Amino acid sequence: MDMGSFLHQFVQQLINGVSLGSIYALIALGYTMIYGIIKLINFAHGDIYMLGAYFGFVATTMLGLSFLPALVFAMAAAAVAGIVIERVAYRPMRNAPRIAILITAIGVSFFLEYGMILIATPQPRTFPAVFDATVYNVAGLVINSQQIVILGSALVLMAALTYIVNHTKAGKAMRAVSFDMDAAQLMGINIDKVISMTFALGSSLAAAAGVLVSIYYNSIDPLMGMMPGMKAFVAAVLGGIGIIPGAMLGGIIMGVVEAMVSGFFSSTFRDAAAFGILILILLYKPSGLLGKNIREKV
Amino acid sequence: MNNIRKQDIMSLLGCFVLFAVMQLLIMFEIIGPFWELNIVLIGINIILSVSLNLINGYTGQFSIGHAGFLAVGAYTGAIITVKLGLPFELALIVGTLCAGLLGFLIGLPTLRLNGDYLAIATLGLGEIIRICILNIEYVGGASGLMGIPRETNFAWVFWVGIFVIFFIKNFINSAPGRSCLAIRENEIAAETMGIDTTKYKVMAFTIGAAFAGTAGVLFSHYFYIAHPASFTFMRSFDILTMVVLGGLGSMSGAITGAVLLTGISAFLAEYPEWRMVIYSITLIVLMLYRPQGLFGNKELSLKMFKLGGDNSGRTAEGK
Amino acid sequence: MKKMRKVLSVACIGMLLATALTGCGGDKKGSGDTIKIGGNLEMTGGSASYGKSAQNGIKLAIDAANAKGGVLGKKIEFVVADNKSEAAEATNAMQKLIAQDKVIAVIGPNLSSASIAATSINTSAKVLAITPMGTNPNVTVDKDGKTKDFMFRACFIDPFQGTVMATFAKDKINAKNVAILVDNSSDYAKGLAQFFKEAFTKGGGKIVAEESYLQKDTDFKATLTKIKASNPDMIYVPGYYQEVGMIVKQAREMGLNVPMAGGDGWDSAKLPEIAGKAALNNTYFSSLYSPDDDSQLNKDFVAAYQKAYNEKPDVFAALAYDSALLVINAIKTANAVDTVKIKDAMAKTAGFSGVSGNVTFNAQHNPVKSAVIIEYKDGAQVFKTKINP
Amino acid sequence: MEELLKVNNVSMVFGGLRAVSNFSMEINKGELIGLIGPNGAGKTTAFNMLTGVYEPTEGTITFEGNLVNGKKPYQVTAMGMARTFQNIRLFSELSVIDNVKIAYNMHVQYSLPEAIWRFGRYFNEEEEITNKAMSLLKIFKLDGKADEQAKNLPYGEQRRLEIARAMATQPKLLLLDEPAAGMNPQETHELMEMIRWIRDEFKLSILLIEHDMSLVMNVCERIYVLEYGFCIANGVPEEIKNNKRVIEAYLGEEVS
Repeated sequence: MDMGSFLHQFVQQLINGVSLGSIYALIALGYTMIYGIIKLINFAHGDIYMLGAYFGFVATTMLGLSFLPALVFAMAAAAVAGIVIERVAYRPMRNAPRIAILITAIGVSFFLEYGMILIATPQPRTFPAVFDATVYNVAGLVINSQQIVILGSALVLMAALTYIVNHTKAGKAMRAVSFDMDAAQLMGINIDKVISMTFALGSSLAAAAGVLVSIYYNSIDPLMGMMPGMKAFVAAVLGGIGIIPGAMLGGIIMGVVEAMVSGFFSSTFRDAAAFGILILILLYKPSGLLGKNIREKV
Repeated sequence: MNNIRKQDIMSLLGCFVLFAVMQLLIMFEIIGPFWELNIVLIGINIILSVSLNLINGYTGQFSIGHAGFLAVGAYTGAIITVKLGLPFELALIVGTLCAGLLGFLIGLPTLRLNGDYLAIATLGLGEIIRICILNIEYVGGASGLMGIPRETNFAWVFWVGIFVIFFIKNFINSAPGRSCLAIRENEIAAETMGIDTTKYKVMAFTIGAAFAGTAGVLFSHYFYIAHPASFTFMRSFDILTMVVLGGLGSMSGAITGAVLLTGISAFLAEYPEWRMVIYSITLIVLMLYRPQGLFGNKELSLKMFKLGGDNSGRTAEGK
Repeated sequence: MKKMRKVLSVACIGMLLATALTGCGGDKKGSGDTIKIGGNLEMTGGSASYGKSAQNGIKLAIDAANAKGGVLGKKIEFVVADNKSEAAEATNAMQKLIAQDKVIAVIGPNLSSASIAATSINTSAKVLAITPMGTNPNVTVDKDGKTKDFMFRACFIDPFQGTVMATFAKDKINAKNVAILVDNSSDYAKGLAQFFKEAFTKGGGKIVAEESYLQKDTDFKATLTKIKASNPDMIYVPGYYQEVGMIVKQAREMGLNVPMAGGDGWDSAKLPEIAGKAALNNTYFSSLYSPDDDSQLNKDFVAAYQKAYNEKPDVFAALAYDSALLVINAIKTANAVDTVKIKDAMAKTAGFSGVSGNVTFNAQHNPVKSAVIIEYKDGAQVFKTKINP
Repeated sequence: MEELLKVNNVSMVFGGLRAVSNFSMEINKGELIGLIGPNGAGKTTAFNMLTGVYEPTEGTITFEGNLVNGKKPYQVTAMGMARTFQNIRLFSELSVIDNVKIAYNMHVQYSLPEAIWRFGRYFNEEEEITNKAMSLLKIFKLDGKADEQAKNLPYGEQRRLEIARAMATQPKLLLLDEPAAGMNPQETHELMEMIRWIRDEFKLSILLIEHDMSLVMNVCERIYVLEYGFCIANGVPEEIKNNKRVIEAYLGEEVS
């Protein structure tokens, strides 16, 4: 491979990686937020993403909505689902050992996956193309307009989330709860409400990701959330879990690493490489790229 | 001290009786082949959950990569018997040692991490192991390693299981085991009490990984095949669920968890469509009502349960 | 409140134990007036969609047979056991069907690896099993080349299909440089790729790139970029339609407009929807079945399937349907509820017409069938050519 | 007098913050030393440097002539220093006696196979450990609660158990981090009596951190005073009591 074509390939892979990474980032945003507030690895988050995709499917095919209303519908429905899940499965366990809540989260994840299989059969469904994809061909480099939309949405949502968390009263309450739940409660913050809101926000983000990704890939099935959910969590940890820009950064890094490994090595080692990088980063910077090292006070 | 010896001998006798009864039931086909298969599966799962309990429950290190070590045992064992044509007993030993060695190599760097970070790192390592196996054509790659003879039977699983249970029980009731408990309770205090925390964490991790390897050898030599799809992170979750459901840090709990979940799964085979839904609801409900697991970190005591049970765990014996 | 919880949890556990125990005791004997056929299928796990289709197909065949009065004057009962898309669990499911449910024949599993693991059980119990889609040669033949007495398959084996497509690529597409993109998690796809490669290179062609992906992958752009750089004049993608759809779509977006080809895993009404009709132009696949096949048998099957499930059957449904028909036919021929006799009858099956074509079992228990090459034109399957073995 | 611990000009810098600056101290065999200072003066940081939790940024610490810098906490413990914590760190789910037995682990000789197969030295050593632990508990009046979970003990007993546990490592120097925190005057008084008694009975040295001055004045033979990371005074209680800078540092607090 000569230098020119190598460079050309490299840039194309970079584009592929960033576009894939923005999907991970989109899911990771909600993941990281929920973790930030209640320190729960919400394994069901990937399934909320799936749920969002199905809500979008219902909205576009059965209710005949166009893209934006369908997106809003899916986000709202997923927010409700998120609140219900938190209320039923996680809230009663707030003082339980964390590993027990984790098992509950795994249970919820199974329930959503196989409940959906029961309702919608395991067959994949095709998601209607609600807006057309234009393929731009710039100097031999291929970019799809949908890729740009996904990356743009991820950036916008990240910015919005950062604004909500840093500049609104609700965000202040969230940060307080995340910092010290008991103290926040003593200061008159209704932590139940804050946590519900976090789940609603996180779940609607996942749903937005679900709808966008379904439009992009065109196909949805009840187990579609398993792998992306896992990858998004890895991305969140990579960037520093609980940190919103960290989720974005982690997602993009994961995507680029996967694209580069697939492109210049072998796609079968793609996931191994992604996990390998995560472990290396954890060993050198245990709290993730943007995380602060917190030392237990002795 | 004679008391301890006496207790050990009594439990061992209990095991013999239990074994004889079960073996007779199987011989006279009162337990049919389907339940025999599930009893073997329960036995393998007990080895897995008890060994994971040593890492997660007793030492307090949150590991969810157990399926990786299971895979290493399954494959190395199969290489010994299928590829090299050596006896099954050797496969058991080599499979155990290989998984243990890998556990040691992985544990050394990663056990510096704690909590969720360790969890995600072990999860990743488990997947890396699986992906590597998937890419080794020598062991069949994605098609799996086939043609493995069925060497495992109830007797093997039973006695290996008893061996593992006794091993871990005695470990926990010794100075190194108590060091592990101390690390779980308070790592900083443990270190200031003169405990080399890294050493004992790695020790527990290695032992746990090694026994997962043992389970792997038994597994692949019962089901004729070692296939990468059997060792995904979902399998790790399964094992973790057994341990947590039974009660972290409880031997009786780990055993009960394995029996219960394998049993539920076998029973629900009647209702394939609903199986996972019922399973997941059961999981959620049990966790909601017993977040500390069925046993908490307590043990069944000899007084409560005379036959075969052993009062392993945290309490000082033989006073 | 606390007490209430305790009581509830104890009750919950008790109930579970009780149900587990009753399950333990209940050995259901096959009652006199029904015949039980088992389905060892992928109801959960990564391949749940294949199992579901197969279940639908088998149910249809059995309901039809029962409507005509069953077989040997008895109604057929269909029992499904879930193999969780996994080899060890398939063994477990097989054991359950044979030991607990006392079935006299088993259909499934679909996955080759699961079939290979599970067949040891039905062989030692002397009950036949037929896999609708287990295409790996080792499913019916052991490692010493001996045919496994009680294992059959309804599909054709990898070598045949791979070879057929290699011939077609060379002669009809005039391909010289082919890139292969294989589903690395499926031994079916890997088998196809291997035999395609062997036949194609023997015929003087060149494989310019060999790449792989895993089931449930969704983004293939990185790999496709790499393939594009190798300048192939055809891409062979043996795999299942869900991923293939996305691969075709993304390949066309990347400007890879060369012909693409695959195997019977492509056969689904969903493929044009996922890939897009335009993108799917200039693609071909080898199959033994096409829902648009104009035989009366197939037309009836497609109509009945659509009526029952409100969707077009895919290849899993069709082959499972055929498997069920083959089993019922073997029972009829054997004229006895005797598993060994049924197996013998099955092995002698010749010229049996199913929706996927005529079936005659050879000595390795593989059906000798002709293959068809189908082209996608504006989303519709167009019969291209028929190739006999 | 024989020198046990020598701290030579150590400093600890966290980022831009100098938590401890140029701190020096000596402890001789059998001495009972106090380290006092207002909240945030760097007492616990100094303690953490001594016990290997932090490595000093500058300066050296030697214990019986051996360098402590760079040693891990468990190695420091093996050298003969044991400590308690300001916020109690017991092995709370374990029984009282197991808490103490764990501290003896350092001295266990039997090997892993002996433990697993229960032969050789296992039984004798286990018995010895149990006996030793029981007699230690007796000294600290905890023998009646040997089988209770540590977390179920009342606060004062938890403090005592922590000291007992530290004693089980058989230290030459015992470091106590605010042992009287949260105790009432009666309990504090008993504790002080006990500390003095331990020193005499086990013939070891004790370093005591406190911010309650009155308490330190009564038991300690020499006292170091920290403020903002600097050692502003050291000497016998009488000198400290009348030191102007110390009085200023504790302004508003009662100096008796």
